[in-house]
Amino acid sequence: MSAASPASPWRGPLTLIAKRVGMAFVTLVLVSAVIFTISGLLPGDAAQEVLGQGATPEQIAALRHEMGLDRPALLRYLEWLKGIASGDPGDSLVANMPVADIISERLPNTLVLAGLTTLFAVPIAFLIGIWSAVTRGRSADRALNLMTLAMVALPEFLVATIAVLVFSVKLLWLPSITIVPQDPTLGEFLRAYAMPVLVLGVGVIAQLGRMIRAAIIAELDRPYVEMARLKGVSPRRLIFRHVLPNAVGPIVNAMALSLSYLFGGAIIVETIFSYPGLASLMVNAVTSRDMPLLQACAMLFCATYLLLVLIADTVAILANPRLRQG
Amino acid sequence: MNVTSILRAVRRLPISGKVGLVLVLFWIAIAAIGPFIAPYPPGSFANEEVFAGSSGQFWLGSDFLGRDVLSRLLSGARFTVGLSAVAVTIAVCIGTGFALMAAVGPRWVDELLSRAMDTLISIPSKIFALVLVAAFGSSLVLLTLIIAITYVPGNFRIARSLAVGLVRLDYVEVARARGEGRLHLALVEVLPNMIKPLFADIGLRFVFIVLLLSGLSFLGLGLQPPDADLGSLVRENTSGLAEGALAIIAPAVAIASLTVGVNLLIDAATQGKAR
Amino acid sequence: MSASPHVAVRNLCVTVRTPEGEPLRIVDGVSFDIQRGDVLALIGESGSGKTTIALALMGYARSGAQISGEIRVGDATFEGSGGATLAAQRGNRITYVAQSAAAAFNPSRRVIEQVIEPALIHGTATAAEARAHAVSLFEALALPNPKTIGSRYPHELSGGQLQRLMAAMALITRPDLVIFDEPTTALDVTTQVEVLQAFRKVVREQGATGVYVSHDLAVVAQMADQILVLNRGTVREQNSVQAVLETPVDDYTRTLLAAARPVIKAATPQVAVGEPLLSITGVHAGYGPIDRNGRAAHPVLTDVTMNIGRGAAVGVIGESGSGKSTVARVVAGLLAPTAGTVSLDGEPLAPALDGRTREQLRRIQIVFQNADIALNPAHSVGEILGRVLRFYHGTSGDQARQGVAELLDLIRLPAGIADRRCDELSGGQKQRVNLARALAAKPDVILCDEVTSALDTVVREAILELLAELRRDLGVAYLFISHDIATVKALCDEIVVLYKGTRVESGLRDTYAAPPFHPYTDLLISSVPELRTDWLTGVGLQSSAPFANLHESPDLCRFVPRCPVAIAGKCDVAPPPLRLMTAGNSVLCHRAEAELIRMHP
Amino acid sequence: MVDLSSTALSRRGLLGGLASGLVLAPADRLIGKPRTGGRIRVASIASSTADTLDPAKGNLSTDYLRHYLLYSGLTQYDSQVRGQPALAVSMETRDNVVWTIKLRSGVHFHNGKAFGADDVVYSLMRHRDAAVGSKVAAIAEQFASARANGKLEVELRLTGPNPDLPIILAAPQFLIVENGRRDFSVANGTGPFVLHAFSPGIRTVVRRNPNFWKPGKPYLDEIEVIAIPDELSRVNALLSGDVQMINAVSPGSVKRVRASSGHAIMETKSGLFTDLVMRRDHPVTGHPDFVLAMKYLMDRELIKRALFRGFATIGNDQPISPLDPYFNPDIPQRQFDPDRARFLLKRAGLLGTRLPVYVSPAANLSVDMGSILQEHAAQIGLKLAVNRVPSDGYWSTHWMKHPLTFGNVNPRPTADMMFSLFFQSKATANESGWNSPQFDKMLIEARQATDPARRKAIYGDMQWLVHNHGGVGVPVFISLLDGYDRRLRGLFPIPLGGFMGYTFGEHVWLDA
Repeated sequence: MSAASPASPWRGPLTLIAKRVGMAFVTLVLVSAVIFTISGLLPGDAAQEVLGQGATPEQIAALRHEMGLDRPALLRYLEWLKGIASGDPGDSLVANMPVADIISERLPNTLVLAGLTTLFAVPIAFLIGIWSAVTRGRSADRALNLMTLAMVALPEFLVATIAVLVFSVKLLWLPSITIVPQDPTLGEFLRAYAMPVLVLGVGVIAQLGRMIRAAIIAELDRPYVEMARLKGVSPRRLIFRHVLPNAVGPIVNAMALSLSYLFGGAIIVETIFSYPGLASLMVNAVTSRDMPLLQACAMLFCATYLLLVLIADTVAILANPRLRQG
Repeated sequence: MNVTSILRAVRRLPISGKVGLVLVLFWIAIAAIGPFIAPYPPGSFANEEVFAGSSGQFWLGSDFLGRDVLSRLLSGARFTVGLSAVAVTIAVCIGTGFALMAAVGPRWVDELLSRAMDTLISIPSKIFALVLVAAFGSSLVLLTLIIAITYVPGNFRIARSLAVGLVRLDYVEVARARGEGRLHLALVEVLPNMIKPLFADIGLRFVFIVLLLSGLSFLGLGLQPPDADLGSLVRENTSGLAEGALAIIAPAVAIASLTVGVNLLIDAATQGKAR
Repeated sequence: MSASPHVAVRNLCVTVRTPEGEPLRIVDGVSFDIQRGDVLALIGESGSGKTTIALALMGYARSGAQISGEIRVGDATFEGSGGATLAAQRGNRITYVAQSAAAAFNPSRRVIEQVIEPALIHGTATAAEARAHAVSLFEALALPNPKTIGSRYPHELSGGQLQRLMAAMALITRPDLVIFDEPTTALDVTTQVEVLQAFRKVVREQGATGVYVSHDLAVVAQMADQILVLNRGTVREQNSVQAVLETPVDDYTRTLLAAARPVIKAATPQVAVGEPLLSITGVHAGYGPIDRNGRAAHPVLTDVTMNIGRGAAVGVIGESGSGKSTVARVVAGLLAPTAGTVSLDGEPLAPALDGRTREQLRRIQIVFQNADIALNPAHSVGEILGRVLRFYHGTSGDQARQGVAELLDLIRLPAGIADRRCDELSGGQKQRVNLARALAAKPDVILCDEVTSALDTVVREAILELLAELRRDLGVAYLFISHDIATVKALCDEIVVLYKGTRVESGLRDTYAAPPFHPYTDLLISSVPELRTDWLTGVGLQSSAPFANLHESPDLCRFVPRCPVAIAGKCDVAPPPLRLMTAGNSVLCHRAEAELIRMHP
Repeated sequence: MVDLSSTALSRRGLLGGLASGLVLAPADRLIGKPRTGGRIRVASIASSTADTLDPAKGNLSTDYLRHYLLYSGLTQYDSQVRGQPALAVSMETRDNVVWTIKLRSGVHFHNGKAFGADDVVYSLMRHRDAAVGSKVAAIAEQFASARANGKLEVELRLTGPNPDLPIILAAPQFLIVENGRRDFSVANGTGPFVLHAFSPGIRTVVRRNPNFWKPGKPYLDEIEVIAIPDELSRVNALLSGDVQMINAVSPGSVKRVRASSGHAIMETKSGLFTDLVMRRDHPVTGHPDFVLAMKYLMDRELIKRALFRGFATIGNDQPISPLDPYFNPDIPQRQFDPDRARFLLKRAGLLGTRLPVYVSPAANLSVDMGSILQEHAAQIGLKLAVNRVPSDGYWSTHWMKHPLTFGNVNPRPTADMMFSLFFQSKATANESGWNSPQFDKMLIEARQATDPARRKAIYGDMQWLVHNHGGVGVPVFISLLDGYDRRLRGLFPIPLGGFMGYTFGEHVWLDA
């Protein structure tokens, strides 16, 4: 029982994490293969999309040759894979720009939106989750439950549209599209982001709040909580000092999923608020058949997801002395 | 099992659960009989006026083309409920099937499936569905399959963790020691004990599918017109939102009541289990 | 003050609501007093309400339960105001030691923080004072490395250590009343002795009033002054310990006492003749990946050998971690041994399930400890038993129904139970069904893995009775695995003692009545509490182990670090020989028979 | 001698060119004096990573908008879609083949370089270089050669007669770039605004060009162009004051915009149409009775009323809109007549036929038109299955590739372009695969005719031919709807597109 491992205390978690990183790379390669295969099934190609309605077959053929689309798909995939391995995702077929440049222009936007939404939603989700858990089964819990349910149950585009109509069009409080001025003041900055953050936040708060509630309730049923109560621990100290450290695992996991949704799944919000983020960039890449860009976006989303899950796992491991010490 | 035990279970539900049950039953009934009680064919241009308000002839007014909103709602509910139900069934069959394979099969099967599912889950679901619809088209069957595939990984994750937990239990060990095959272990010993927690997952996934479907409709990738699911009804009538047209409010309320209803029922049912 | 009792309970009732919403009294009209400095034991089976009463003394009821009646502890009452409520005294004047310390310690916080937390939140001491006090308590409780043990996390400590740390936590505020809730139930007997001794010492030193909740009369006899016998929420008998043990007045108390003294169930010990039915030869087994030398990463069993004759009952005894359950798993084919063989009727069995025929599988059946997880809750009793009949015997339809009825009759359950699901059955009924499933195969040998451990004493008695009967009537052999030597002695003709995966002793039951024993067997036997109040005082704690710091090695005797009689230059360098004693038992020890007899206290 | 629409150019006397926009704009819009200053933001419908600063590659309305802000052309459109002088002060020809183009002097590019004949020769001829990837390469094929006569005169020789050249050269792709310019990561034009910031797919910011060759213009200090693809969001952005002008307002939103006191709608009647394309090479859709039946089955009134809320002009199954000077008003209007359609189908034995009809958001409102057609067809026993496909890939994989698809034809400045692009037998975009030697002959004849009346007569007959025999159904011509902030002044419609044919930048000012 009292087996203090003679090896370094970090060996356990490090091997665990190293294994996860290895699996993440396998997953990344699989994702690229899946995306490449599916994109091969898309009708039309970049040459046709660039030239549009009035193109002649000769023009298309010429452009196709120029873009290198006339070479075998497998060859293109392997070349792309080689490029990615050396850190170069290639050039966009459509924009005549390096994919890296296009993405680096959008990436900060997505990060800012996701970051702000996280800052806004996570504390509220915690508040709701904790409040709901400690009043389990009572009227406050029921009311919160109904509220989060309604928040989960409404389609995002409806929430967004209603919010715009109310806050932007009727009340003229907030802008209906998200345009951040150059060198904004804090007020301008927050005002610009208020609407998309609100709309994205609704879903995240509801989802995460419910997860937090469930995670806390699972802990509340454990004997050490009763023991803490019998020690005379106050409810606040019980939650923050005793329960939360043990509920960290499932909570960070839920947070990782929410964050990865914010990173790549904000397509509807990006569309409605005309916000140039990565999700609409990827949709753009699909519609223009810009394969290098599409691949890069998919890689980025996948890598982010895996990274977030990895971080969540690491946090869970570090929060759990048993796992931490191997 | 039998009628009385069902009735007893119903009586045990809290109020919210009963409300949920009523909503769910209502929408199932609408999905079943809706098209037969619709006053007009869903595609007919019955009203000269577009976005008309409620009237004796058109209970829920008319839509952006002057079609009867009630009739379209009744047929839309069938698509939403039906498609989501079929998609969730497919997703759960595949996801849970894979999960059972991973749980009772050799380790490499588990590794392989887990990697594959990680791959699918790491692509944002709406974009994944969008690519698939762009690649394969959006007929009713394809749309159902695409949505189902999109939700396989989520179900797999949950079902796998359930199944892996159950496989270690003594009663499965006993069956194994008896010499039972893997199929028996999976289907007879493990699966029946996953049903309750899976039911909760199925319900949530159903809601997500309804929402994904309406999201896809928003992005113009939904059902083929003149068919429309509830989400498409909201989407195609958005221009009436500012004037508060029933044509958009009615389907929006329909979606909300369906998803909230399902959630309430599940919540009540799973909480009952915990007690 | 001295005239009035420290604790006074009058007409205590605790009510819960059934799932149907009807009120149900789980404690009904209980009254008692405890004098200052006395320890009162609450004794009863599960469902007797003993823990509920103990918790009510802290003004605490588990979710959904309602407390009524009068409770006074010191100056505080249940319905008092301000600091005078029981709830306000929790963790301060009234403290609690939970049944499973492993679960009751917060896994993510260091032990010391948790131990001194009551003192800090109630402001009875500064952090530094509390730490110093904690260290002195650790010393008093005979914990190793008292200065540093607190900086460890719960998972790094053994169950016995945690239980003592929890006692330290309960004593850190110098309370007036300490409630011990089955504090040793989850421990191995050898550990239990140490913990009990530590508890008794500090309770006496502190002069605290105590409530000791237990199902085990022998344990209670060591700890308590008064005993309150409970059954289904009502008081059956209250008296001094001596009086309850020697002159019980209530029938129920008598039943409890009878069950606590198991009698030998086996009709006639059968000595194995000729070829054994099942033989386990030189088995090594373990978990995790197997290295180049064919050794598992986490070896569990080392060179285990035993034989089971036709119709014989062989007991395997050992503490947790001894590998006794692994023996059953290897025999059943659930775990392939890394070396050694298991033979049935002289015919070697394939190591894993895949290689065994259905007939071989049928002849060996396994029964697990916990019927709650050993029976599939999704199936009815009839389905569970019917499946075995169909699987091995191809019986179906009416014949199968008939077969199920016969099986239920065999285990003394009504035939109507076939349609019920397992979660509608009581613990004892479940264990019977668990057994019936094995019987349905008509096996030659049943591997019973701790089948009575999770049961109340009275129920345990009945199950042992049934097992003995079945053996007599059906001629089935048992490999009976248990941590409780009394249970094993009651059922088995032959007993094998396992320590850390090695067989340290084996012999017929009678050889365990008197020395020579292996030192570990000796410790096991002497650790079993006896139904007399002075037992704990009498048992000499052999704490002096000359090689306590020796690292365990698979080549040496595994017991050396704990062995009080280890020989320098022998036990710490060479593997022990297997010695055959005159009584017929064989012992794995460097000490000779005469030495072993002499060393027995 | 010269074509009607180019007369303005041939009369040198009129060409001050200083304020041609002002002169040509309807008077009522001009109340109040133009004011300099202010910045606005406008939202167009689409932008993507394919956004470009190279006029030759301009493909989407947002590109046109951007390019007209940054560059000037030799000519520019007026409200009648005539080619007015711009960087060219005159264009003269005797035979519609060899054109002498005199250039404006004193014009400078944004980088200070003087504008001259070399720039024009380069800008025109580069479209013939495949590596440029010009969108108008097909049109530029008729540029046989271009030669600079001194610094301010260019002689352009065509491969055949084309009286419409001044109109053609006003197209956004033919805007003038600097001689030898290949790098379009920056924009160096002679247009009213100078590029300030540009991120493809995100935004373009331009600032007033103080050295613009039209003195006093432009008025605004800064214009930011963004795209809001979602119509509802676009209208909301206008109403919430986040943008000051938007295009492609859906007819359903007009009521909302008009309800706002600060906003107005500008309707631009145009030649834009969405048409049902029936392929000749398919036995069913190639059957004359089927084609006619489908034309009768179009409920033009319903489409105009329900889909366009009246913001459309009923079409008559031929591509020349009533706005066009060559429009033939004598062709009787085809009415919605399901009985006749049923009769025709029955006669052809095609009742009960099952056919998919491909629709896509790519073709303006074709999804709803398809639904309407499908509903009416169902009532007379023709089973059309609406097959909606995504916008992307529609033009390359579906349009014209199935028997029944919907097309979407943007306004063209001349009848010749419309006919030769979409109806000539050999045209790539001959939607229905129509093959009429008579029609092809008339097209050449009209091009060679120097008498405007004669051309009008020929174009009129060609409209008859398409109306009766063509394989496309043109239900309505669609009005373009722009929404704008009422403080924005100087707007007037130019029928080639929203945002005043995308050239609004130099014309408008912001009232304080």
